[in-house]
Amino acid sequence: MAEYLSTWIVEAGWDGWGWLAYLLVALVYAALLLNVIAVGAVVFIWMERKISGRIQDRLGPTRTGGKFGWLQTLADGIKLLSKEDLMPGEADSFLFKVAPYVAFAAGFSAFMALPFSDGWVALHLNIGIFFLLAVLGMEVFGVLLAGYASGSKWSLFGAMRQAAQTVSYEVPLGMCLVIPVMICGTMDLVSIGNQQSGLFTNWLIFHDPFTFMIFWVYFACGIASVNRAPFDLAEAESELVAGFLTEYSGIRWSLFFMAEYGSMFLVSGLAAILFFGGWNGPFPIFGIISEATGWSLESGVFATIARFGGLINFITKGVLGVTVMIWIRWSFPRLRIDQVITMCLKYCVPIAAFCFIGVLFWTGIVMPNVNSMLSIEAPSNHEDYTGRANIREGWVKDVDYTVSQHELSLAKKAGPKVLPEAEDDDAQEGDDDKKDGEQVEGNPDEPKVEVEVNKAAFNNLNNNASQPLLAQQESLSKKGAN
Amino acid sequence: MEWLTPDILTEPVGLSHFLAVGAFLFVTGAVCMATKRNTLGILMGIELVLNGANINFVAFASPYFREDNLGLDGHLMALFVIVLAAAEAAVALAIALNYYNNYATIDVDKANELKG
Amino acid sequence: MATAENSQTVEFDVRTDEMLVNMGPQHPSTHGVLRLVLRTDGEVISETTPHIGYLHRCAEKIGENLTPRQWVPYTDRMDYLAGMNMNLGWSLTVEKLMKYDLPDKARHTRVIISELNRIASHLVGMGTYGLDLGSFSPFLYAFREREKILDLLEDVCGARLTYSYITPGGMTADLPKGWTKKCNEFLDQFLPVIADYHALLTTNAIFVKRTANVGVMSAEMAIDYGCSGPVLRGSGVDYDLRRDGEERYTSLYDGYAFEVIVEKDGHYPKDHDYPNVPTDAVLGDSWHRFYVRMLEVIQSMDIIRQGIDFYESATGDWGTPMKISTKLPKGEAYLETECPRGQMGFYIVSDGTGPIPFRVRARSSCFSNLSVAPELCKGILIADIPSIIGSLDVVMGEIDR
Amino acid sequence: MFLLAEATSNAAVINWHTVFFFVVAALSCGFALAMLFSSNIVRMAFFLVISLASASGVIFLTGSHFVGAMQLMIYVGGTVVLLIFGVMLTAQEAFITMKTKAGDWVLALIVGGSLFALLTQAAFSVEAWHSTDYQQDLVKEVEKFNKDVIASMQSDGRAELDVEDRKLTKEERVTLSDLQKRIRHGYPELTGQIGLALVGVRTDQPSVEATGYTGYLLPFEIVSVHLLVVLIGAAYLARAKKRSAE
Repeated sequence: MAEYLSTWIVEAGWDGWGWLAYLLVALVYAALLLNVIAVGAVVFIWMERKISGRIQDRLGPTRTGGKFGWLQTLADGIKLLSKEDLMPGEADSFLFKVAPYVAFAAGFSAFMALPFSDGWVALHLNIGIFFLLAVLGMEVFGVLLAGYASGSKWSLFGAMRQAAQTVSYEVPLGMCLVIPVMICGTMDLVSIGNQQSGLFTNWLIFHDPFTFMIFWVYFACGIASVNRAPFDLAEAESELVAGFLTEYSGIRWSLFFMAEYGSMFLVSGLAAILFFGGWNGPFPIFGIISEATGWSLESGVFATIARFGGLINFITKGVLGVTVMIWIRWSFPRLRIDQVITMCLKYCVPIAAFCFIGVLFWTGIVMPNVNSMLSIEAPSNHEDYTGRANIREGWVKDVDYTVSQHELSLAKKAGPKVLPEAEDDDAQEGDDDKKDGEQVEGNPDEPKVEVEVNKAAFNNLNNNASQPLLAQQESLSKKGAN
Repeated sequence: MEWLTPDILTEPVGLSHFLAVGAFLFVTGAVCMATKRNTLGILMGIELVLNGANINFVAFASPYFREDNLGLDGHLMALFVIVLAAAEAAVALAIALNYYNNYATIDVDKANELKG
Repeated sequence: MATAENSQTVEFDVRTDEMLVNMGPQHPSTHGVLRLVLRTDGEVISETTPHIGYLHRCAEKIGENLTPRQWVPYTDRMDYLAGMNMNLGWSLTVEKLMKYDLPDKARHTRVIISELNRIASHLVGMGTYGLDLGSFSPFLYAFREREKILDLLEDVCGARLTYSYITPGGMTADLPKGWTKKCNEFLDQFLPVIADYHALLTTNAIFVKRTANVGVMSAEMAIDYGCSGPVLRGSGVDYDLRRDGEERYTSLYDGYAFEVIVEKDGHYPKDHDYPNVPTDAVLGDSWHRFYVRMLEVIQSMDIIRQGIDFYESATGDWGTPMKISTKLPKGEAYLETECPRGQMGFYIVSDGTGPIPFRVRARSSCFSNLSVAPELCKGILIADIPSIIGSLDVVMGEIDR
Repeated sequence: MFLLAEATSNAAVINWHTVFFFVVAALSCGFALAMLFSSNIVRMAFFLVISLASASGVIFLTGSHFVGAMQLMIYVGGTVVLLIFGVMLTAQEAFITMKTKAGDWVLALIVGGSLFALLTQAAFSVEAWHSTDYQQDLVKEVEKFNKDVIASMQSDGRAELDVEDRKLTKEERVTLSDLQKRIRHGYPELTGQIGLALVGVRTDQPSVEATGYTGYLLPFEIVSVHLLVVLIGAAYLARAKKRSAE
């Protein structure tokens, strides 16, 4: 998109303004992601109120915005905006003001590396899961600063609890995340998701009994790390009034909540990618259609539709996870701080370690899994589908896939059928590229455009950057070949 | 239109820029260590110093800047530095804690006797 | 785990400052306006001092300026969760002074109504206890059922909280027609709901973790501090005024079959129907206090069923409420009754000169129960404070009067 | 619209790598300075966190994602603990600020400033380090590769086969995958290589096959043991002590 825009801008004669395109695209990306948190939080808060209402034998919001109170959260938000922004006299004013933004920014930046569908990720990192874990742990800063800066003893208690809890739970959480990484042989979330395509038996939770076990540990640790009941000790309202939130009001308070609901979705989304196949549905509908019709799943309109379907899959799974969290919150009492830490160190860590070794042996001695007992071979919407995820070196897999793609395009280009068409190059350029399934924009003759595109790839703005670049190179080399 | 695209933003940055950042962090850390009287402040200075050194390692390891880069060695060295910094921080904090227990302060200037 | 034993062995831990923390009077889990001054070292509490008096309304002094009949509404406002029981205690005391004997029908009405109110009160105790421990839903489940009881009580006297129904000499009115049927219907549908409460709280693993072995109070200690009611019985002391009280009070329960809810040899009466005592619960801890209340709800339901049978076959009228101007005989009377929160005593002295008593005093059960708190809240974590205070189930209106 | 005439003549394009470098570098250095001049220990820790996080951004820009994430995780995450200690040990008013003498400041700043000047001078003294041709080189490499492959395909008739039949030679495959990775990730993926090097296999130097050459296995083991020792030692130092009554 950035390439397209910048090319367009340059073609329109606005030379020197090419950077504007990148800025616009960056803004669009940021707005999209911000919306995931903001709209997500609005929806989740409404959902929480509705679900808790139903759990507690009452209706929940019913008035604002029609029968189901759709707009209740929005109304709450407006109310919060109009609240007086209070700050205690004892507070450290700078840290008090900055703390909500720190918490929010940490929760927000984690979404950068979270893929929403195959390849639909703002920042495609090959260490995505590691990055997520690191950023997720930073949310505690906001809480800690809020607690300290409030100048209230209850806030300080809440902050210290939160710090102890988060620091402890990073250990089992990290161990839980290592297991899918070990099975898939990569830390790239997109790749982990794609390796689980096919039938639902291919999902990692059904990989072996240990992954099944570790999912529950992961989910418990996830709840603890995002500070939800029964681990919501930092804001335990019956003990600490409201913990680190005691002195906050208005929009700053709601920022903390947006961060909390954002991380809830993050944790359940991560669970969906790591254990429930991510954007792959239980049945590879798009894979079957693709096999039947021959429509490409790599690029083109059908691929976009398939990815959109994947997006819906993924969001459904994430929302389900959030729903379970809400359900748990309204059913259980709260643990005590020592019990929370005990659970982490005495139960979660050993279980995670045990499962780690278990998975290692299970895959090492190639025990059967559900998938291998099935006689059907599910069609996949990915060419690198091998029937089951297994311990393997990620980059080997990656190489095979990318190379095969490139070979195809090169062979097409070098093939006798293609050559005559390429001779009347400039006029046919567009059609030619569409045949290849690559979207090439702009005039490849202009060297500056090409450099710009390269920079896009270089800056890693998005993972698709390579495709236009390749296309550019192909067009160039075509000329060279002629 | 020159003002839209100043040279400083169109030229790719080189190794020197990264080294300068590393040097800045290093010096800031060192000054921090020298001026702070607070045990924890000194510890933070050390973190900055190590961080500056790390940036140097990683910059030298990057193929963006040099053909004959450090490669894996630079990365691994940086990793070891990070790990050792974590270990060092743990021990230093334990010492600070003990010190605080004994002197009821974390002002290093007050530590003028060896007896615990 | 920083229980009492641990915190004593760790004598030279990190040198941290002790903090004085005010818990209350505006705090979500101090049940009104109790103020606890906590001296804490980190999360561990070294000293707890309850401060009371934020709800003091001079009820006793007012009683010395009103006739006993006029003072009945003031008793409602003492333990506002169990107004009927308070009315009953005061009425019986005045009747004792006046040596007035109730007709049979009034006796059974009083039993039914006060036991019904006991259930309502325990439901609040249970629900808010869940709330104290961070579980919100049981609270609303409890209030849903309590609303039904309040509907029944409203049918009887027109009020939902401050009833003033039982008065010296009888009641303000007889039970309305068809009320007993409605009451029975309520009891029938209420019984299965209790299983939900057990599932949500009593047997919930987290709940047990939070309450078992927390705030353990030995039988001796409970007796020494003058605890009463479920708090006393939760420590294993077999004492219930409905059985062991003064004759004027126990005679209300003549002919009723009920067992005192107290643990004997590791078992509660009829506990085979209900969840077993978890292994880590110790007699006298928060869990037992809570469990006694839960069993008392069922016991009260039994008593109500019996009472309805008695009521329907009883003859006579529903008593003659004392007139406002009735002159009190010279003398004094003190009577304790078993209220939901313990033994509530009323004391009345009359110099025989008119309808207004010379002295009125009330012995509050919650006051004694709360007096244990500083002892129990030593060396525990902050999170245990709601657990202990909640299990004592104090009502500040009664303590401050 | 009057800009149009000029615009066509100007072919310079903003280099985003440079822009982001300056942003994160400014953040990192600025907050490091803020930390230096702040006297409240908790604020110092906060500034340090932001400085370290931005420094991890600098590391990301050198292409070493793994080290960058590691920095975020361990350095920044570890600073939480520093922060907690800061709060814990400075709960008393008297310790929140500790003033440094003006003389100390002057001395430290002079020495520090000259050290910085020296280091920067050294860094910028090498002409070849000023800027990089990495992008242009990459583009040229890709061009050359495509040209070569298509030429050789046409010469030995490989293109006449079915396009589904993949026929790159082994050398070409290796070169291609390397190029593609550099385009996609801006840098060869090193995470796996780092992991392998830590367990003793150097995939980047397959030629070294000397006996006893195990990559970084030994340092890795030493660091592990070191961490264990530190764990025990720190727990020992900070443990609750039972002393006789003083």
